[in-house]
Amino acid sequence: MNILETVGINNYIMLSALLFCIGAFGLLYRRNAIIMFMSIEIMLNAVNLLLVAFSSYHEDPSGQVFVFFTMAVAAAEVAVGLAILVSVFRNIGNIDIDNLKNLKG
Amino acid sequence: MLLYVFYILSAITLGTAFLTVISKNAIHSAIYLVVCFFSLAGHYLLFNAQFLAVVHIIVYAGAIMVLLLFTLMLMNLNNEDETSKPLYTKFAAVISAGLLCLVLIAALRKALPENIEYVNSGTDFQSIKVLGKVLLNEYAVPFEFASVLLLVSMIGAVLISKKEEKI
Amino acid sequence: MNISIVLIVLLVGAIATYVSGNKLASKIALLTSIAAFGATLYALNAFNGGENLDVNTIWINRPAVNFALHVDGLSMAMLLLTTGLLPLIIASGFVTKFENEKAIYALMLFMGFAMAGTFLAADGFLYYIFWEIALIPIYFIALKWGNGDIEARKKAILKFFIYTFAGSLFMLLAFIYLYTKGGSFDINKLYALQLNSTEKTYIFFAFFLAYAIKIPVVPFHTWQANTYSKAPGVGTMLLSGIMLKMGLYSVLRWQLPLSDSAAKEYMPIIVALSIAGIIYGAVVTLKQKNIKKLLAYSSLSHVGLIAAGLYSLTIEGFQGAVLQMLSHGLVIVGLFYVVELIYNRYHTYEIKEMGGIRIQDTYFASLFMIIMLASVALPTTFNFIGEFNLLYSLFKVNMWYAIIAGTTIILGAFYMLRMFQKVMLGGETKSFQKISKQESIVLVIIVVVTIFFGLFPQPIIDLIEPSLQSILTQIK
Amino acid sequence: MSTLIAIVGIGIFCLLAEIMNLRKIIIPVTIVSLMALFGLTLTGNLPEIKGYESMIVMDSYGKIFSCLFILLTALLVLQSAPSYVKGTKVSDFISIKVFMLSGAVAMVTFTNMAMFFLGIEVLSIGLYVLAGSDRLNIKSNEAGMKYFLMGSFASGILLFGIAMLYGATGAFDVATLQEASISASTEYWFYIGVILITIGMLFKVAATPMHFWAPDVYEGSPTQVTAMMSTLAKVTAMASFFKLITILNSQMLYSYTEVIIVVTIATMLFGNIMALRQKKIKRVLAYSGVSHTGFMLLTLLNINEAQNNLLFYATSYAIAGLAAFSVVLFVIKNEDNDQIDNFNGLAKKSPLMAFIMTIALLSMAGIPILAGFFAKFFLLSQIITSGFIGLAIVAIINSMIAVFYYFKVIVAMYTKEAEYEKEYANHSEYYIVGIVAAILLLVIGLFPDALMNLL
Amino acid sequence: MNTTILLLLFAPLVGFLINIFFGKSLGKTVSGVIGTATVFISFLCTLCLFSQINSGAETIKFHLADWFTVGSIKVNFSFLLDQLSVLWLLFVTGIGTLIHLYSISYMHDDENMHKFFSYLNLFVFFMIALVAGSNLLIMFIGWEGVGLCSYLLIGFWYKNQDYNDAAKKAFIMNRIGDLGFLIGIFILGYTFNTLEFLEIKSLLGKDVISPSLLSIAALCLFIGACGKSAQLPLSTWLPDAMAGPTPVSALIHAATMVTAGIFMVTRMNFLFDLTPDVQNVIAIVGTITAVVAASIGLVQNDIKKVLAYSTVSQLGLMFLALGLGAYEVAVFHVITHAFFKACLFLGSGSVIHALHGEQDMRNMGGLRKVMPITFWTMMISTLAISGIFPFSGFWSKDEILMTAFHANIPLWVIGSIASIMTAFYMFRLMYLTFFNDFRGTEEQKHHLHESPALITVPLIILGTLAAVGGVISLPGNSWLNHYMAPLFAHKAHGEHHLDSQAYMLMAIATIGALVGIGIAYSMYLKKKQVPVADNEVQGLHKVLSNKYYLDEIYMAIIVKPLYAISTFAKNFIEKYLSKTVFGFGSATYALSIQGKRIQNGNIGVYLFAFILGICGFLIYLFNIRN
Repeated sequence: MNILETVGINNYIMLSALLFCIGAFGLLYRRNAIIMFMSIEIMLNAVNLLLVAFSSYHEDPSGQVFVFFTMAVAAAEVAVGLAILVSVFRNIGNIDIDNLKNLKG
Repeated sequence: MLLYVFYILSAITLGTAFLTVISKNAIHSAIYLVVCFFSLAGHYLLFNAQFLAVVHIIVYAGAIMVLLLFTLMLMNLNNEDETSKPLYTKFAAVISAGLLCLVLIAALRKALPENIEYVNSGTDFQSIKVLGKVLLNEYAVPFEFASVLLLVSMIGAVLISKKEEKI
Repeated sequence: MNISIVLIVLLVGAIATYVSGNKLASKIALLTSIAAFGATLYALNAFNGGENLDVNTIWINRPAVNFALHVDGLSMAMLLLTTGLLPLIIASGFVTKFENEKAIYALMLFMGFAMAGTFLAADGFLYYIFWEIALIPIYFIALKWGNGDIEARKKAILKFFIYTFAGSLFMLLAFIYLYTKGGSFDINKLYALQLNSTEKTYIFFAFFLAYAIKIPVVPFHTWQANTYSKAPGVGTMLLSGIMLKMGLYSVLRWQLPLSDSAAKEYMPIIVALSIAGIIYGAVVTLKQKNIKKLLAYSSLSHVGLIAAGLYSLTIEGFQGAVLQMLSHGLVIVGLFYVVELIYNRYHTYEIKEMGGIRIQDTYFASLFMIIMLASVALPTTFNFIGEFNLLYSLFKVNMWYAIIAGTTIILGAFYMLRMFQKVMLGGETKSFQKISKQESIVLVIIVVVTIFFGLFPQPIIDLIEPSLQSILTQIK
Repeated sequence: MSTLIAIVGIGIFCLLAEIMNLRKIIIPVTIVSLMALFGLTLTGNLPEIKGYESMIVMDSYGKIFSCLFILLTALLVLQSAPSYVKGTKVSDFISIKVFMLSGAVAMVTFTNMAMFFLGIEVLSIGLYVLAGSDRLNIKSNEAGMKYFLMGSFASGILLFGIAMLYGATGAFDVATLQEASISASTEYWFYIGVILITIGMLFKVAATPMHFWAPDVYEGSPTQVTAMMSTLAKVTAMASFFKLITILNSQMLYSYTEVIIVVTIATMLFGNIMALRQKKIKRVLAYSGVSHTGFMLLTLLNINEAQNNLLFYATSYAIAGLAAFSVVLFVIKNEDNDQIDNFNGLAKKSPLMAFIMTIALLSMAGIPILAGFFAKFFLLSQIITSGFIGLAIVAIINSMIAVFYYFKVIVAMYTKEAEYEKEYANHSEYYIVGIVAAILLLVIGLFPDALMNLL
Repeated sequence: MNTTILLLLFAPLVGFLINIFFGKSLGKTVSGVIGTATVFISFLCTLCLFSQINSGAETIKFHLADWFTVGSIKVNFSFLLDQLSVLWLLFVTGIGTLIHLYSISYMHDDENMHKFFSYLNLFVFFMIALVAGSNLLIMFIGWEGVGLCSYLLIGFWYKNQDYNDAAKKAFIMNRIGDLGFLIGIFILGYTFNTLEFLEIKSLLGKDVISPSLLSIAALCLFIGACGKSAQLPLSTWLPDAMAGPTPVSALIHAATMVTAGIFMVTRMNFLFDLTPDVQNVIAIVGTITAVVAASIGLVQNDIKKVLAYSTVSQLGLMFLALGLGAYEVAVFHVITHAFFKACLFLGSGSVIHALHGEQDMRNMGGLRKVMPITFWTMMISTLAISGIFPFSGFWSKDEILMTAFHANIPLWVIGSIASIMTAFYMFRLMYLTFFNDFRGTEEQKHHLHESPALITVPLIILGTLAAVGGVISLPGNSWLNHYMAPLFAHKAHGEHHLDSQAYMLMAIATIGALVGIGIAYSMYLKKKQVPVADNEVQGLHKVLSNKYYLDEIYMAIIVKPLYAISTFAKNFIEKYLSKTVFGFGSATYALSIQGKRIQNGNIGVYLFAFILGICGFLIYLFNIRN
């Protein structure tokens, strides 16, 4: 018994596409850096979901293996991102991206 | 039955994800995001990918979210201090994200056949045993290389945070 | 013995000049240029003796580019012009005190090297490279040692650079296109290429753009006057004396043979355009207040005539064009040198601030007058031979062309005499220190050469005629 | 494989050296070993480790580009030495750079998308870190932040694309994907994956409309990092983009070609036009980098014949960039101010440096005999051969525009007078890198065959 | 023989070179002597050649060197010494010698005397080349060369910018003619593939050539002649050219250079004979010029200007003769004109010399007694030019009018009017200058004196020639016609029988001249009128004294518009052309500003563009396309 038999791969693709778009929306909509990070996490998770679904669909383990790498990447990104965030915070006292407009033109 | 579970879970996933990005309070966002991650783990369980589900919980809910929350607390950012933006930027964000969504889904709908045939052959492809074998045989190089990635991010995080000392 | 010796002399000389330091630079540069001229004469001798001076070695395999230099009468004549004028230009630099002399003289020699290469290259790609690198030194010469307000100068020179660069890029495009068709840049293979008339038209205009800007043909001349007036004397001489001729030479060597049918088809239009340039240049010259600009526009008028002769596709036109290139090169260098001499004393290029020079230095005035008269093509000067040929070629195409183009002898006399009168004649207004013997050498050489070839032009005609005939056969 | 291991080994050595208090030897050893590695890889004398062909294959394309990256990294490390040698973080910086090199190598030698993805992430994360590495400088923070946010977003899209590919084929390995790309029965969503990957890569190479990050990040990052971004990172991204397109889209749809053409034109124009009015040298170089990206994207129109051209262009561009940045580092020292005015009067103070800068800029502008001219020439002949004459004309117009801003710097060096006594960062490293790069530009220009025949 | 020719050709050139390079150190007198001697050598050589030719020797063709080739045309430095050229050379070098001699004294006060002589020598050299050249291009060398010398000598006192203007004007108006000449050369060269006179002559007989092309060629050559010989509409330079020293006016602008046009037409007679249309044009232009110039001459007050207009007028008469095909008549008049006009100019020079540069006749008068030699020689010449029997002018002018009478009565009438006017203004000149009382300043009066021998000797010689010059071509027994007969294809026109009609015409001419003299006598001698000041003249008089406003008209319709166009082109076209070309540059530059506004540092905008880019990709590739 497999979920794909009932639900179908299409629905999962749509689901992860929607989730991805919500992440993108968050990135556009918010200027709070932490929430933007979260949006990025949402996007990565959408991809993970997609990978898992495809892995099931193809009955192939490499998709799930790839999810581990994605997780590693997500973790690494968050670590670096937060480090940058912290130094931004130390310099300007908040984490509103709109304050970062020195570089332009 | 499973279909309903899927719909409920999907609703939770999307709903909490959406709440995450629109919550004014960052702490709330984080909480919603945790819920979102759990619902995703539920999806993984639906796929019978128990190992992945567990790892997912551990890494995302356990590690990443804790890191985020920790940072939030550290900076004392739990209250709203995001400057209010002009309406048009929000409008632009909604429009463009909506457009992206529309276009992406339209493209996918166009690309995907109405019903994709799925045949369950019953082979084991996602037990820990199989995953372990694949990960450490076929994917050994990327596995090791991921360590380089983590090393870089670790050094990087330290590099940015550490105070420079002149010698 | 092959012709690359001239290039080597110039290049090595340029490096040696730079290395030798500011004190020796000018002398080494002069020596080098004279050596290059000597080498050219030697080569000329060998060439007349029937020796083959060509060089052809593989340079790049993919694309197939050869380091190919070919010597025929035409390129020999242009080489003579280049290496002949170079010592004069360098010597004329002596009247000015440059800062960082080693650099400017090295750049001048380097430019001579590039220009000589342009005249010799028998491989499209190599030719293009020489053509393009000739721009760099003149850019720096004009930029660094030019005169006038720095901001205005920068603009003018950059305009010049981008403009000419733009034109030549289209030429590069044409070359690449030809290469994709023929698989070689070798000039003979390119000549042998079978193209349809549409392709030829495009190639014709791609080349035309490059050359029309370089020559310049109206209305592509807007860079010229400003650049001439901003560049230092030596730069102006290099530009007008030799560099303009690169464009004209290239029309003959590359554009016309490669796009013969288009050349024939568009001949009336292009000739008309060139003639319009003659008249326009002359008319604009009349009211110029700055003597360098005046000479620039007069040059525009003169090269318009040369271009018209080239595009007329007649042997007289070709012959006249080459002769006129040589003579115009000499004379315009002389005129700009005169301007430089006056500038050194008066520190101005404004005509209205000059005058009464003849009364103070009749020797100088006489030399100037002869050069001025040569530039209006008085018979027995070299210029007359060229102009006669050119007008005759236009006449062969259409009598009205000759009549309209012929007004240049009237208008030319008009603006030149007017300029001469305002600059040199009249009562004494400002004191003018007489020119020294050394300063006059350049002028004397120019005068002597101009008159000599005005009386005995046949050796040069004999030198260039066979190559021009073969080009004409290629076109026909 | 062995190259990759060796690089990672060098990176780890840097970390260990710090622990063993051998800080002083880190840079020399790194450079020497990288140069050794360069030689070994180029000559193929490195013992090959078998058995991992499903993840990494050192084919000639990968080998040559890896060599280029190694060379660039060695020079970049040398160039950045003066900035790091005084601090305690030298091992961190150098090791990150070396690890980034490993990511770069992975990006051109991968045979599995996992390897590619990890490689690009190693490179990107390294760059995020380096961009924000000047932690007390708000500009650096901003650069790191912007780069990070946009880069992560691009990674997400890239990843989504990879997932779509996986969905369509059920595999990550290049051979299957390549087969799928030319097979008629491939699921249509495969192409959605291709497009999303294209978009992700367009971001990494900074092509319009995904280029906006580049000028800001280039400007804000510490200069030695900007040098790395504009040379190594850009070239790597371009090489791996090219490789991806070879794999995924070797039989390109016509509409895809059209899109690439539009992007190319937009990128060239945008980069050049924006560069016109810049007052800061780093932004000028950033925008010029954008326009060069446009040129390099032209290679995608003929993936079957263009890899030489890409190699040539990438090499000449990267080396010219190195030369230019050596001078920039020399001139602006550690100051926060990178206005072009700083170059005023350089020709008098340091003719050599001015000369190097001139060579670099002339090469970028495509003036003959320098390498950049041949790079443009090869590209132009390639696109003319395939019939895109209009595109060639656009490229030419762009070359013209480019002259304008390159010459602005040259003019500043040669004609203007410095307004105040300026101190330059008189480090021999800058001279060495600048001279080496300038000589390379000249040598490549004189013997373009040597480079063209490598592939 | 060759030596003689070489000497003839190059003696003046040698003189030029010596004077230009060493003149200053040689001193004034020596350089003057050298200048005179070299021309005299040429004269002697010419005499030698003349004696040969006159005794029936073959035409001499002398090939000096090859010059160059134009396509298939070979152009050589070669010279043709036949009846025409030798005759011409004879009076060119002869009068040249006299004027050189005269100049030694006349120019003695000028610091640049050696230059003056070198220019004069150069002029003689070019004149010889013009006359002796055997092809059109050698003639063209001389043609432009004499133009150059004329330029140099008119502007000899170059401190005065008015003189320089006059010099420039002369050169440029000559160049207009030169263009015509050049086009004519092109047509002939193109048609015949040669520029040699003799070859063209022989080919003209053989080949069938389109008459219209020949007409154009002839017309173009005539335009050239117009420029050089100051015919309408290119006549205005000659009066201005009086700015030069008086010997120059005598030599160049009266006796020799300005007759080059007549020489050229005579030289090309075989061409003009075939183009009757052009001949008509020549005759008409010549006649109109004659009467227009004469009418202007009526009211001039500058002594040299009167002579200048008289020259133009006489040249017009010569062209009338040419247009009627009476080449030998024209030549005859050229020769007599050379004698008496040179004499008149030199005489006026003597007067000016005596008055220290005063040229306005209103300030002269009564000089007859102080300057008897000058007076008498000038009087003889005046009688000659007025056509009083038996002076030389009578014979030559009479022949022209007689020819005109036979060919075309209106032309004869107009020509006669012109000669009546000539008589009037010449006597006006004489009366105003030499009769009545002196009207100048006391200072001038005090210094009045007869000129030295070096000035008077040439005057006497020329005066004598002016008196008796007519003998070379007396009606019915013309040595000249006989001498020149080989040159012309047809029977000479001038061989009129001395029938009653001829006598009647002579009588009419003489009466006309006497009428003119009479009017002048009554106005200026009897009533002692003095011309009013320039600003008081009115009506027709004003038109005449303003030379029919020709200069002003040229200024208004040619020079001013040209300047206006030039200014317009310089200030407007150039600017906007530049702006247009660089509009592209400015446009991109302007775009750059817009671009900078997008790149505003806001990451939202960047992401926005990013996502729009993605959407664009997807829409383009998936939703619109298949």
